[in-house]
Amino acid sequence: MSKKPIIISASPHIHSDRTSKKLMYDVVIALIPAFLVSIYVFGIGAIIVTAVAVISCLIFEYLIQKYLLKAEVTISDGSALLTGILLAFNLPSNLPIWMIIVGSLVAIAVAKMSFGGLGFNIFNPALVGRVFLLISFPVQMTMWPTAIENQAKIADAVTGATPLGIIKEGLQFGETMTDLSSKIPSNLDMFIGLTGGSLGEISIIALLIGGLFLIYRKVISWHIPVTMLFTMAVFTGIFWMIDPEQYANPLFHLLSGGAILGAFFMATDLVTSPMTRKGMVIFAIGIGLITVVIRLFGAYPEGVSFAIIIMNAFVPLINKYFKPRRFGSKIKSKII
Amino acid sequence: MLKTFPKGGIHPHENKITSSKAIKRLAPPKVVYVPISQHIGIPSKIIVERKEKVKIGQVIAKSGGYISSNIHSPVAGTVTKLDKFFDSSGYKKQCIVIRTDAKDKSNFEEIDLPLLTEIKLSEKDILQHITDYGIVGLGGATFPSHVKLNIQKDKNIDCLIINGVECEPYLTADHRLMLEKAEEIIVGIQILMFALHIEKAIIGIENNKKNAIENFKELTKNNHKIKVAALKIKYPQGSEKQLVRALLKREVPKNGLPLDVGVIVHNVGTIFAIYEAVQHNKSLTERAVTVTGKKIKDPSNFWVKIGTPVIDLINEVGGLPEDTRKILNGGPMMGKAIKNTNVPITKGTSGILVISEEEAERKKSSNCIRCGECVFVCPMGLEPHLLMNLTEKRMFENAFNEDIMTCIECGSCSYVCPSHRPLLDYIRFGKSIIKTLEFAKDKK
Amino acid sequence: MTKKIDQKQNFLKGILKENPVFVMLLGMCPTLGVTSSAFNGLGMGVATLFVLLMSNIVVSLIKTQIPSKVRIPAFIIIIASFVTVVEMVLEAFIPFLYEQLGIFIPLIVVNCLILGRAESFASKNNLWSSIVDALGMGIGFVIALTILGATREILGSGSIFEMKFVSEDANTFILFILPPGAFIALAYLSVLFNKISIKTLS
Amino acid sequence: MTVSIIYSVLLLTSLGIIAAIILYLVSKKFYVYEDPLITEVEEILPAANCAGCGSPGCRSFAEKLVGTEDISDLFCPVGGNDVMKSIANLLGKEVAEKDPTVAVLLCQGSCDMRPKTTQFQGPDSCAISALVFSGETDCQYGCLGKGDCVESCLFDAMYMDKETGLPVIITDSCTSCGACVEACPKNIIEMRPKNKRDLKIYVGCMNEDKGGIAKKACAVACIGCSKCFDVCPKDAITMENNLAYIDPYLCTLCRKCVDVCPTHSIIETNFPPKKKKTLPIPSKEKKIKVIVEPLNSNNDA
Amino acid sequence: MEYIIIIIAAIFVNNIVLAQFLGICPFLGVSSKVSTSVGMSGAVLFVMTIATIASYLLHQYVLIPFGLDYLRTITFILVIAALVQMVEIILKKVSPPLYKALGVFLPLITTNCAVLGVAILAIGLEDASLLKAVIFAIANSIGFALAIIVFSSIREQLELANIPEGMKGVPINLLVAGLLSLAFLGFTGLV
Amino acid sequence: MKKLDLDNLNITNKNFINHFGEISKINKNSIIVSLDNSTNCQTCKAKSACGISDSNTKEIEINNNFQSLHINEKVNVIMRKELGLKAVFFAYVFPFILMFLTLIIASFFFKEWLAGLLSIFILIPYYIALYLYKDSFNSYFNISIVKNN
Amino acid sequence: MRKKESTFLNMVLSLAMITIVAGFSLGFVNDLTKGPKAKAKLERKINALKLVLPEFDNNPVAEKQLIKSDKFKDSIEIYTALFNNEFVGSAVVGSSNKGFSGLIKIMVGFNPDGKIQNIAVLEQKETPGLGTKMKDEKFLKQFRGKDPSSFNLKVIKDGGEVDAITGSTITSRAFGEATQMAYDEFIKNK
Ligand SMILES: Cc1cc2nc3c(=O)[nH]c(=O)nc-3n(C[C@H](O)[C@H](O)[C@H](O)COP(=O)(O)O)c2cc1C
Ligand SMILES: Cc1cc2nc3c(=O)[nH]c(=O)nc-3n(C[C@H](O)[C@H](O)[C@H](O)COP(=O)(O)O)c2cc1C
Ligand SMILES: Cc1cc2nc3c(=O)[nH]c(=O)nc-3n(C[C@H](O)[C@H](O)[C@H](O)COP(=O)(O)O)c2cc1C
Ligand SMILES: Cc1cc2nc3c(=O)[nH]c(=O)nc-3n(C[C@H](O)[C@H](O)[C@H](O)CO)c2cc1C
Ligand code: SF4
Ligand code: SF4
Ligand code: SF4
Ligand code: SF4
Ligand code: FES
Repeated sequence: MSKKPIIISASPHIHSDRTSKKLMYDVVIALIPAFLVSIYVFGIGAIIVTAVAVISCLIFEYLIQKYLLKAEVTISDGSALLTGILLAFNLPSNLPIWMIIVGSLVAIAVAKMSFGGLGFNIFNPALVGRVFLLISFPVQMTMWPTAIENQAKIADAVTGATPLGIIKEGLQFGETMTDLSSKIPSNLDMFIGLTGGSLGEISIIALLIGGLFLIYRKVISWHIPVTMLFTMAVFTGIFWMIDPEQYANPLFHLLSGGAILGAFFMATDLVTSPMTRKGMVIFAIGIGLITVVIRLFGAYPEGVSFAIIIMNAFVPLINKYFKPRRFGSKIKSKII
Repeated sequence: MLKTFPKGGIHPHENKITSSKAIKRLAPPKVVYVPISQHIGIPSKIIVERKEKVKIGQVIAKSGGYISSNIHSPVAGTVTKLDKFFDSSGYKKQCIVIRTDAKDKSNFEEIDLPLLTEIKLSEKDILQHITDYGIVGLGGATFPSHVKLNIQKDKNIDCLIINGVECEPYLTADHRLMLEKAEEIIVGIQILMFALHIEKAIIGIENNKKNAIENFKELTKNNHKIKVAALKIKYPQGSEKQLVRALLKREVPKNGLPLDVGVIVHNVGTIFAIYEAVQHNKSLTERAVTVTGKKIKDPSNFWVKIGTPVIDLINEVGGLPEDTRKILNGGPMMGKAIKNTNVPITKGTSGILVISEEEAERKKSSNCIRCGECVFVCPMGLEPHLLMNLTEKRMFENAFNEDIMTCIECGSCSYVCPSHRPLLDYIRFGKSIIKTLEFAKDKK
Repeated sequence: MTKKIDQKQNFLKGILKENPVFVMLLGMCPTLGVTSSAFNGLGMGVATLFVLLMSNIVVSLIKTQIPSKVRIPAFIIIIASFVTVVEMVLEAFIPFLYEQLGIFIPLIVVNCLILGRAESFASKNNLWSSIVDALGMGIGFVIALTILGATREILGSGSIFEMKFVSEDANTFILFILPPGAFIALAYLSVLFNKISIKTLS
Repeated sequence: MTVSIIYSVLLLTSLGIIAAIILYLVSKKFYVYEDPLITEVEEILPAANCAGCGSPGCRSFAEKLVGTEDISDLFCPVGGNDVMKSIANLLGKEVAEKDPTVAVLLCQGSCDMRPKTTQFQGPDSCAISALVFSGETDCQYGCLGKGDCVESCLFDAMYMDKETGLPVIITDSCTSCGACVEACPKNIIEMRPKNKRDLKIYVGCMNEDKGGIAKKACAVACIGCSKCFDVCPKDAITMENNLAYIDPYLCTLCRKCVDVCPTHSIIETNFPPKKKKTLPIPSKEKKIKVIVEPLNSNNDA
Repeated sequence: MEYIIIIIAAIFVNNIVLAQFLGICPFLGVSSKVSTSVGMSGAVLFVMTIATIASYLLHQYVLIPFGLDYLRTITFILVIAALVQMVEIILKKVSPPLYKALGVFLPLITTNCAVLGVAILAIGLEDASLLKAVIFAIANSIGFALAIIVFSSIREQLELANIPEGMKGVPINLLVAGLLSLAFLGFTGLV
Repeated sequence: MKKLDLDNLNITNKNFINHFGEISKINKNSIIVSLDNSTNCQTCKAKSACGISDSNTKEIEINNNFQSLHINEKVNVIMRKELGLKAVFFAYVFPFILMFLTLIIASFFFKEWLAGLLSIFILIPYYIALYLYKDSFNSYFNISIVKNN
Repeated sequence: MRKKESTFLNMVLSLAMITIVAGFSLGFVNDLTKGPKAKAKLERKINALKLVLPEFDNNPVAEKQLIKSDKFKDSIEIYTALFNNEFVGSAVVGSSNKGFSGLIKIMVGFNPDGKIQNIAVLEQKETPGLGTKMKDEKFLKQFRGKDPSSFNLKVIKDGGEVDAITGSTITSRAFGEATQMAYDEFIKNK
C-alpha cells in the first residue's frame, strides 16, 4: 500500500518521453560542431561573445521573471540559453561586450518577455536582437574578423568583409563576377568555414551536421530548411543564368552568409514558424524569396535575418489560412 | 503496405502482456453493484424492489427511452439495496445491489454454450433479441446496439466493419476473444449481415495480433463476403471514423456517422454478445475484461459478471502492488481513473489497469512552444493547442468554430505534447460547456 | 451644462488622466512621425497647441451661431484655416522647422484631438473653460511629444535639443531615430506613463 | 485687396458651401445624438464592467438605464442601492430598493473535516476536475477547492484558505455580482441577503446523501436529522433530499437551530458569541486516509 | 519601370504605415480582426484613389492657375471629406442592402491622415501626372493593406498569449508595429 | 479566468459576423436596429473624440418579418461574413477598378483633366446600375436578426 | 443663448460667413507671408551659396544657369558669383544616385582656379547617424582647397584619396562621385 492517496486524472494516462527541455538541449547539442569550428577560426573571441550573450540572456530572463513579472522562473528550460547562443552565432566575434549585452536585452526583454515569454513571441528573439544591433551599430556589426588570423587576439582584430559583402560592394561599384572571383574564398573554404562572418554561420559542414542531427531527432522537420534552400537556389539560379557576370551562382549563395544557419536553426524555431507542413513550405519559400531579393537588390549584403523576421510576421496569417484539413470536412469518397 | 488512416496517430508502447492468457471465468462475486446507466443515453428504470429475489438474466431495469437499454441481473440472488455508489465516472450513480445467493446453482454453472451456426430467426426477431437482451456497444462507447442497427429506409448500408483493432496499449480482451470465440464471431457477423442485408463485411485487426488475423483468414477462406484486413499498428485506429477511413478510404463527414458513408462498425465483443443473444437467448450480463499492469503479479483476462467490484478482480491477479497510485477503468489512453476499488465493472469496461507510482504522476506543464506536434498527431485534423488556448481564455465560440466538437478525445495530443500541456482536459471542458450552451439554446 | 467645471481639474486631466498621446492615443501619426528629436516634437506640439487653442476659442465663440447640423463642416473649415495659417507662418519665419515637420503640418487638420475637442468640449462650454481645456490637452500633447522626442533623441543621437552630450564618434542607438524606434519607444513610454499616472492618481 | 484674396474667398466659399451641404446631408443621415446623460450615468456607475447587471459593460448598462422608461427592475449589484438612487435622481426615474446580498459558501468541508481519499492531477480548475470526478473527498457535493470562484471574482473579495482548502468570502468587499455563483460547478455559493450587521444563519452543507454516508465523508455534513426543522419556530427550514435549507426571508435569526444541529453544519455569522462553538475535533489519523483497499464506507452492504 | 519603382517603394521600402507613419489610427484601431482589416483595406483603396484624383485635379487645374497654392490643405480636406461622404450617401440611396451589409461589417471611414497625406504626397511627386499620382495612391493603399492585414493576424494570435499585465493593449500593439517596422527595414535600398 | 458569460456566448458558424444591437424603432414593414458600437471601438477610451471610426451607434433597417419583437429588445444582427467582404467589393473595390480602368483608357484619348473627371464620373452610371439591381441585392444581402434572450 | 435653428437658409448663411471669413483671412495672411516666404526660400539658397562660395555681391540665384546633361535627368544648376563684377567662383549642384538610400545632392563651390571652396549637402536620405555624417565637418574638411584634377575623388579603398566615413563607404563613394560630376560640369562650363 502506498502512503500517498490514489491519483485521479483525465485520460490519457501515459505520455511520450519527449519534453520541451530535451528539444532545446538537442538544439544546443546540434550547435556544438559549429561552435567548435568557430573557436578554431576566431579563437578566444568566439568564446567570449558566446559566453557573454548566453549569460546575459539568462540573467535578463531571470530578472524579468523574478522582479518584473513576479512569475515562476523558468530559465532552466533552455530557451534563453538557446536564444543567447543563437544571438552570439549571429554576431561578429569582436563585438564590444556592452553591445552584446544590449542585444541580449533586446532579444529577451523586448522580443520575448514583453509578449509573455516562451512560446508567445511572434518574432525570433535572437534575430530581433541581432537586427536591432545591426541597425544601431552598423559599423561594429559589419566588421568581420578575418578567419584564423585572429585566433589569439582579443582586441584589434584584423577585419575584412564577408564574401557576400565583397560581392555586394564590388558589383555596386561596377565590377563583374569574374573580377571578384579572386577576392572571394573558395567554395571549399566556405564549406569548411575558413571565411569571415558571424561567428556561428561560417562553417557549412558543421551546421549541416547539426541540422541533420536535429532532423534525425525529429526536433525539426526537413520542410523548412530544404524548401528555403531550394527556393534560394532556384531564384539565384535564374538570375545567374540571365547574367552570370552580375549575379553570383546559386552554390555561392547557399554557402555564404547565414543561409544554412538560418535555414536549420533560426527559421525552424518552433515558436515562430508555422504549425502545419503546408504552412512551413509557404513560410520557407517566403524566406528564400525575400533573402534573395535583399541580397541581390537591397542595400544589405545579407538578408536572411530580415527575411526570417519578416516571415515571422506572416506566420499568424499562414496559420490561419493553412490549417490542417479537418477530418470529414470534404468528402472525397463516393457515397453510395 | 498495411492499411491505415493517413493523418495523425501515435504509437505508444504496446505492453500487451496478457495477449497469451486465455480468458478465465471468475467465480461469481458475493455482491454485485449494477449501475442503471451503463450505456450512452437515458438511464434505465429500475423495476425491482428491495428484498426482491432475482434470477440470472432477469430484467432488473427497463430501457428508459429510445436511446437506452435493458439491464439484466448478472447473478441469482436478492436485491439488498437501491442506492448511489461511485462508478467509473467518478460520481455516485444509482445502482442495484444484489447479494449473490450462494446456494443457487445457476450462479456456478459453467456456461460454455455450444456453437450454433444456423440462423433461425427472422430479421425482425434478430433485432428484437438485440433490443431485449440489452446489447450495447462493447467497444467503449456503450451505444445501444438496437438503435445503431435500426436503420432508416433511406440509408443504404453496404459494409459491416468488425472492429478488432484494440489499439489501446495493455488491453487484450478483444484479442483473446477473437482467438477463442472466432467461430461464434463469424456467425455473429453472418447474423448481422443477414438481418441488415449487407453483402460485405470486413474484420479490421491491427498487425500485432497476427494469430487472430491468421485464425480469421483460415475461417473465412470459403466465405467471400467476409474479409479480414491487417492494419498498421497505430493508435487510435480503433476509432470508428479512422477505421472506416483505413479500411474503405471513406471519410465519415464532420458531425456524421459511419452510417452516412454506408458503413456500420461494431466491436468484436458486441458481435459476440449479439451472437449469444440471438442464438442462445442470453442477455448481456458478462463480458471479457483484461486485468493488467506492469507490477501486477498475474495479469489475466477474465469473463466477468457486470457489477463485480474491481477489487474482486484485483485480488484474483495477486492483489494491489505496493506502490499503486492509479487504477484505470479501460486502457491508458482513454480509460478513466477510478476513485476506489469498489467501483463495479460495467458493460463498457474493457480492462482494469493498475498503474504504479512512477507512471501515475503527471508532469508539470509548461508553456506551449508551438511545436505543432499536437497538430501533427491529431487524427481529426484539429489544432489542439489552439483549442486549449481558446477554452482556457473562455472563447468557446471560437473554439466551436475551430471544430472542437469533432474531437474524438483520443488523447494523442496530450500524449505527445513535449510541454505536457493538459490539452485534452481543456478540450473536454470546452466541449462540455458548448454542449450545455447548445442544449440551452435548443431549449429556447 | 449646469455642472460647474473645476478649472484646475479641467486643465490637469489633459496632462495626466486623459493624456491625448499616452492614454487616448489621439493623433498618433504626428506623434510618431516627427518626434525624431526633442525640438521637432516640441515644435509639432506647439503648432498643434496653437491650432487647438485657436479653434477652441473660435468654436466656443461662435457656437451659438452655427446651426448644429453644419457643425462638423464648419469646424473643419475653421481648423483647416488655422492649420493653413500655421503652415504659412512656419514656412515664412521658421523655414527649417517647416521642413522638418514636412507633411505632418497639413495633417494637423485630421488630428482627431482637435476636431474631437471642438466637437465634444468647445461647442458645449463657455470660452474660458474651452481655453483651459485646450491648454490642458494641448500642453499634454506638447509634453508627450517632447518627452517622446527627447527619449528618441537621447537614445538615438546622444543629444538633447541638439546638444550633444556624448562624443562625436560614440555609438548611439540609431534605431531610435528610425521608424521602428518611434513605435518601440512609445510602447515602453506608455507603459511607464500608465504606471506613473496610476501611482500619482491613486 | 489683392486679386488673390478675392480668388481665395470665392473658391473657398463655393467649395465650402458645396462641401458643407454634402456634409450636412451626411450628418443628417448619420448622426445619432448621443445623450450626454449616458456619459454622466456611466460616470456614476462603478466602472467594474463585471456584467453583474446583465449588460456586457457599464456603458451599455448606462445606455439601457437612460433608454428605458422603467428602470425599477434594473440593478447594479456592485454599486448597490446608493448608486441606483443617485442615478434615479439624475434621470428622474424610480428605482426599487434591493436588499443587498452577499455570497456565502455552503460548505464547511475543510481538510480536517473531510478526509481526502484521492488526489486530482490536472489543470487547477474546479470545472475541469468536476468533469473527471466528484472531488478528492468522498463527499460528492462539496467544494472542490480549486478556486474557480476566486478567479472569477473581479473584486478580490475571495481568497483560498490554504489551511482549510476552502474559499473565503470577504463580506465587506463582496459586491454581490454573482460571478462566483456562476463559476462554481458545484453550485455551492449562494447569494444571501446581508442585513445591517451582516447577521446570517444558514446550513453550510449541500450533501444530499443519507446521514451515515454523509457523516462518514465529512464531519460537518448535514445528515438530514430534521432537528433544526423541528425546532424552528417560523417554519423557515425545509428538508429535502436529506438536507436542510433555511429560507433567509423567513428566518428571524433566533439561532435556535444552530445549537441543536448535531454536526454543527449550521453557520451563524457575526453574532455576539453566545457559547464557544465546539467543532468536533477529528482524530489525527483520520486526516488523510488512503483508501485503496476495499472500502466499506462506500458500499456498506 | 518608374511605376514599378513607385509601387515597390510605397509597399515595402516606405510603407505608408510602418515607415511614413500615416494612418496609424485605423492601423491600431480597426485591426482586431483579419476580416475587418481586409474590408478596411478595400475601402481605403477606393477612398485613396478617388481622393487623389479629386485633389490632383483641384490642385493642378484650379489652385495652381489661380495662384492659390496655399489653400491646398483646406480645399483638399473639404473636397475629400465631401466626396467620401457623398459616396456613402449615394450608396445608401442607391442600394440600401449593400449599404446595410457594409454598415454591419465596417466602421464608417472618413478622412484620415493616410488619405489626406497620400493626396498631398501624390501632388508633390516628381514629374507628377494624374496617372502617376493614382498609381502612387494605389501602391500606398496596398502597403496599408499589407501592414494592417499582417498586423491584425498577429493581434488575433496575441489574444491567446499571456501578455504581461502592463504590456496589454496599446503597448504590445505598438511594440508589434515597431518590430514589424524593424523587419521592413530589411527592404532598405530596394529602390 | 474571465467570467463565464453564458448569455452572451453565441454559437454561430464561423462564416458569420455577429453584432449586438437594440431595436430602436419598428415601422410597418421594417424595423430599425441600432447597432452597438463596432467591436473595434467598444473599448477605446478615445471614442468620444474620434473621427475615423463611428463612435456613434449605427442604425440599420431590416425588413420586418418578426412580429414578436418590441422596442429596446436586444438582438443579434447576423450576416454571413463573406457577404461583408462582398459588400466591400461592390461598394468599393469594383468601383475602384472601374475608376482605374477608365483613367488608364481615357488618358490615351483625352487630356489629363478630362480623363480624371471622367474616371470620377464613371461612378454615376455604376451607381445607376446598382440602383437598377437594387432588388436582387436586396435578396442577396440578407441580414437576419436573432433574439438575444 | 439658444442655438440657431437648422433651417436651410441659416445653414447656408452661416457656412458662407465662415468660409468668407476664412477665405479672406487666409488670403490676407498669405499676402502677409508671401514676401517672407519667398525671402526665406531665397535665403536658403543664398545661404547655401554663401557657405560654398567666396564673398560675392551679385545675386547668383538670378543668374542661375541650367545645363542639360546627357547623364542626368535633371538639368544641372550652376550659380556664378561675382564680386565687383569680377568672377570669384561658381557653385555647381552635383548629384549621385549611388547613395545608400538613393539620391545624394550636394552643392560644390569652386574657386576660379578650380579648387574646391566648400561643399554643402542639399538633399540626402542616408541613414541618420551614419551616412549623414557626410555633413560633418570632419568629413567635409578634407575636400576644401583641393583641386579635383589632382585630388582623386575616389575613396581610399578604391584607390582614391577620400578618407571614407567609418561604416559608410557607400555614402562616401557617392559623395565623391557627386563632387566629381560637379567638377566636370564646372570645367565644361567655365
Ligand atoms: C444520437 C446518436 C445517434 C446515433 N445513431 C447511430 C446510427 O443510427 N447508426 C450508427 O451506426 N451509430 C449511431 N450512433 C452511434 C455512433 O455511431 C457511435 O457508435 C457511438 O457514438 C460511439 O462511437 P465511438 O466509440 O467511436 O465514439 C449514434 C450516436 C448518437 C449519439
Ligand atoms: C480513440 C478511440 C479509440 C477506440 N479504440 C477502439 C478499439 O481499439 N476497439 C474498439 O472496438 N473500439 C474502439 N473505439 C470505439 C469505436 O469508435 C466504436 O465506438 C466501436 O468500434 C463501435 O462498436 P460498438 O458499437 O460495438 O462498440 C475507439 C474509439 C475512440 C474514440
Ligand atoms: C541600418 C544601416 C544603415 C546603413 N546606412 C549606411 C549609409 O547611410 N551609408 C553607408 O555608406 N553605409 C551604410 N550602411 C553600411 C553598409 O551596409 C555597409 O556595411 C558599409 O557601407 C560598409 O562600408 P565600410 O567599408 O565603410 O564599413 C548602413 C548599414 C546599416 C546596417
Ligand atoms: C529548433 C529550434 C530552433 C530555435 N531557434 C531559435 C532562434 O532562432 N532564436 C531564438 O531566440 N530561439 C530559438 N529557439 C529557442 C526558443 O524556441 C526561443 O527562445 C523562443 O522563441 C522563445 O520564446 C529555438 C528552439 C528550437 C527547438
Ligand atoms: S484534439 Fe481530440 S482528436 Fe485531436 S488528438 Fe487531441 S484528443 Fe485526439
Ligand atoms: S504539442 Fe504541446 S507544445 Fe507542441 S504545439 Fe501542441 S500544445 Fe504546444
Ligand atoms: S465574492 Fe462572488 S459575488 Fe462577491 S464580488 Fe466576488 S464574485 Fe462577486
Ligand atoms: S466553491 Fe465551487 S468554484 Fe469555489 S473552489 Fe469550491 S468548488 Fe471551486
Ligand atoms: S493621426 Fe494619422 S490616422 Fe489618426
